[in-house]
Amino acid sequence: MSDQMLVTAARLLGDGEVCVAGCGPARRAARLARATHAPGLTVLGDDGTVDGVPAATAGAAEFAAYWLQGGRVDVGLLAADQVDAFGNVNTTVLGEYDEPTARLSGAGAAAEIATGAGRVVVLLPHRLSAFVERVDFVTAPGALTGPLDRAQVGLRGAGPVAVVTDLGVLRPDPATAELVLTEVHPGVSVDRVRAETGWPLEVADEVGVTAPPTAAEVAALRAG
Amino acid sequence: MSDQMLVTAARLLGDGEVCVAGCGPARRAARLARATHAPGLTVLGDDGTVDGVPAATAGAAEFAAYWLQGGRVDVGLLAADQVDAFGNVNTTVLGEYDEPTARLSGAGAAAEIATGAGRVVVLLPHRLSAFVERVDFVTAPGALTGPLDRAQVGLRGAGPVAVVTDLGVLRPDPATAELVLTEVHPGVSVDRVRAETGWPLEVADEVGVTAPPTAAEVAALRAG
Amino acid sequence: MATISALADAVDALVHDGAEIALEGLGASIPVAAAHAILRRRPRDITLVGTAPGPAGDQLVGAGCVTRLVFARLDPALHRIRDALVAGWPAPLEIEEHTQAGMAARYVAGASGLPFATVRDGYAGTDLAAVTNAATVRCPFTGEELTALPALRPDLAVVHAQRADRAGNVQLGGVPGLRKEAVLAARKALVTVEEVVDELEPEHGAVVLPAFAVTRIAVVPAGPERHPGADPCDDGVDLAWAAVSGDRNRFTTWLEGIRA
Amino acid sequence: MATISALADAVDALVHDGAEIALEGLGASIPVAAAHAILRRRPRDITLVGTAPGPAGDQLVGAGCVTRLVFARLDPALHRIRDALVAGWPAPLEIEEHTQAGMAARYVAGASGLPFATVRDGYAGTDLAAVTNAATVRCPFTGEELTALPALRPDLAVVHAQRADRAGNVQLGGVPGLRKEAVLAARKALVTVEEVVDELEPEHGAVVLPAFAVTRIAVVPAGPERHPGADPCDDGVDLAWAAVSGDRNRFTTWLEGIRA
Repeated sequence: MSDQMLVTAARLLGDGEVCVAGCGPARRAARLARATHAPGLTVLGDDGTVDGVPAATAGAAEFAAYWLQGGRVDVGLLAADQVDAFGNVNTTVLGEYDEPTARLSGAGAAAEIATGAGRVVVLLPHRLSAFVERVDFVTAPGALTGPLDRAQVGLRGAGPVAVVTDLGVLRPDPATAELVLTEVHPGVSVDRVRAETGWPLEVADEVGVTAPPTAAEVAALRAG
Repeated sequence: MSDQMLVTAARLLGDGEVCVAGCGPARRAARLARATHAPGLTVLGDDGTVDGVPAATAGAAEFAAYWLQGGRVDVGLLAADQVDAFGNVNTTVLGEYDEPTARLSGAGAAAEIATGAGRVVVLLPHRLSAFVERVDFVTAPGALTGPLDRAQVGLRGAGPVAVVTDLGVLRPDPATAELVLTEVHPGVSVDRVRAETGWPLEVADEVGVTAPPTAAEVAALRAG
Repeated sequence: MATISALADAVDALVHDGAEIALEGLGASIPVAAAHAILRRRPRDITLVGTAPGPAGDQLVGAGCVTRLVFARLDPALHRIRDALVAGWPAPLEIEEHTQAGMAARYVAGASGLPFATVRDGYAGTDLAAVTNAATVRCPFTGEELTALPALRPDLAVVHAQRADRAGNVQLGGVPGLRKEAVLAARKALVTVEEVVDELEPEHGAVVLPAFAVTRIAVVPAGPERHPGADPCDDGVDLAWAAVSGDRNRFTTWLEGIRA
Repeated sequence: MATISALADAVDALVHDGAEIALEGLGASIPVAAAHAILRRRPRDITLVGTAPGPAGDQLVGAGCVTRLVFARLDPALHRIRDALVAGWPAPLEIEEHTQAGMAARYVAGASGLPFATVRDGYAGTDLAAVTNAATVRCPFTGEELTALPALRPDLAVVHAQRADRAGNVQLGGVPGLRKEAVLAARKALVTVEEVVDELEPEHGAVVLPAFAVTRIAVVPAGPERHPGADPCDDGVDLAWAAVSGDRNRFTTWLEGIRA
């Protein structure tokens, strides 16, 4: 994962919030936030650990029931293998479920984070193979197929509010729930992002450019 | 509670068994068993404590779910305010529920012990006011109204296998589920028991006499 | 995220007329100081939820703060609650009675974001099922019928704990009871502690609530009756309270003293 | 009540063909030694239950002991499981896939003597609900529809723990995962420990299983890869295993070595 991607994700986490982050880039981004602008961020592992508070570590059952399903998590960071135009996340299979071309990691805690957390930030490298019009398998619900679907199915939480990649940031259009390119990382062109996206990508009227990692962020990443 | 009553109850607990005993005479009887013939008896409090194993103390929620409802308790000791011919226990009210003549302690954990534990031993002083044909309120199910009722309602566990009082021991007739006087304490007459029982009490063909407390039992009671 | 403040301030901020308030804790963990602070706040029309309400619940009922009591066990010493139930003094008291396992499951469901709890024991075959708030649910896999109970989601949970660290993580200590479940089921939580320490030391059976699950922490002196390691069957607290609770006049004088 | 015995004896006594066996534990708590002992026992037709089966589960599948796998997460290093799924080597593998929260709730229901668990998240709105064993249940109080999952009641749970005392009480230590829930859900439980001590010292987050909930305890040496305090995100164990797992021949040679 690029530093730019991690710092961009970290900046979406607020001081004083409770976030959940599985192992890997999600946890690195969360720890980076706490080491920089959000010292009061609580970082939960999906295994029930509380980052830096060994006394408060509970098991995965308590994490799932009391913290996530109980509505105590503000934001979840999800690493995805595949994402689609409505922010649905696939980490289960490529191809058909019964005869997959690739068997991925499965749901883990991603599905419950996608609806149990107040909002979700999705992390993945921006590649054409991973940015598809419709995911092969909905592991963790985004907007499903439109702006009203989550409510109709009875899902809580806002779902993915940002998809952070190594090229930029996509956010759902409130009217259509479809992902829109809102920011590119320094030096990345909109055309390059379009070329790596498997559907006709909507682009914001004014595409921002993310701030490069600060010296403090880089230092924290190296230390963390 | 008389020593005779406590030792009689304690002798019904087997070495290596798991028992649950609320505070009061039930806990004293259980501790007595562990101090004498049943050193391998596990004594659980209905609050989730494990007698003598502070490390294993859990909360009341885990006690209720994992140990009792989960089927890990062999025997429960219940202190009753009122008991009837079918071994049903009342600790809720005397008189009508909405306008009681006396408001008792309520169910506490008695109701779930009566069906969650493998078998139950009921403890109470033998008084006419407490030994009634039909309890005013079924707090903890005995045989309800006959030998098939527990199974019909879907209750697990054998229910009360003995009612131990300060006069003797009553046990359910396997055929009728009605309590039968099977033992009297030394010096107690069957007539006295009948006089303190509010229904026509069945008496075993051969009524045993409980052994008096041994020196070891008395010593353990004084120490405990 | 937990903030540490004076007890009276915490009670002012969190206790409101008409609120549903859970009080949990047994023996040395009864939230005595918090109950007294609530008495001084004089709330009205409280729904009090307490598996075994204990002296603290008895005091709130006796002071007329409570219109509805949800409970599983009334210890013999609680004469104020019985006086309200039987004689309507100082005011009638509505009750909703459950089993201890039922209360536990209801808190756990509330803490878990579920609308109901499923239990097997404690209602079927008893006379309680007919006089309380319970229903049935059928297992979609086995067809078995089980008892369903509505989740508890109190507006506020009030519990006592041994200590907190400066970040607001709370170590309960003592007999756990249902303190943790009540705090996690409640929308807000007030925890009294006896000390605030730099670092929590591990302790057998000591449940730790993370700071994000606690609203307010207030430090209170450890009363003479508090011995966290004491035999949970020691009913010394209750017996001492029974003498006050057993008499309306003594209670009224006691209450004036608390509120003075 | 727990008895302490040699690992091979415990496995002989508890592992049977056709059994449903739960393996839980992450990182330093993966029951590596027990998995090897089971490999030597060569059971057939096992249903393996593991939230994140890890190298231990991968080995049992690669050895052809497992016909059915119940899981929530397959780490990338587990090539033997993928080979069985995609190529049917060494034998086809049936799967039942769940979410982590679903597995947790299913164990909790089994441990609690209930036939089903109720969850809100993880199935509704996903494609998983249609391909796994899940149903719906309606709250009798609010009318809400929720997901119902069948309880897990494995024949045997196998977990690794830090230590036990001589009475057989087990202190899990390390990242809890779902070890406790699996042990309590299972009909029998085999726990490997690194030491047996006179008295358990308190430890933050260390869950203690009472002796009556454990069937057999076996002492195993702490492997070099075991660091209970290690970062739970450290995937060193998995990476080392990936090299063996990634190649059928290397795995076969490895398996022969384990069984020699």
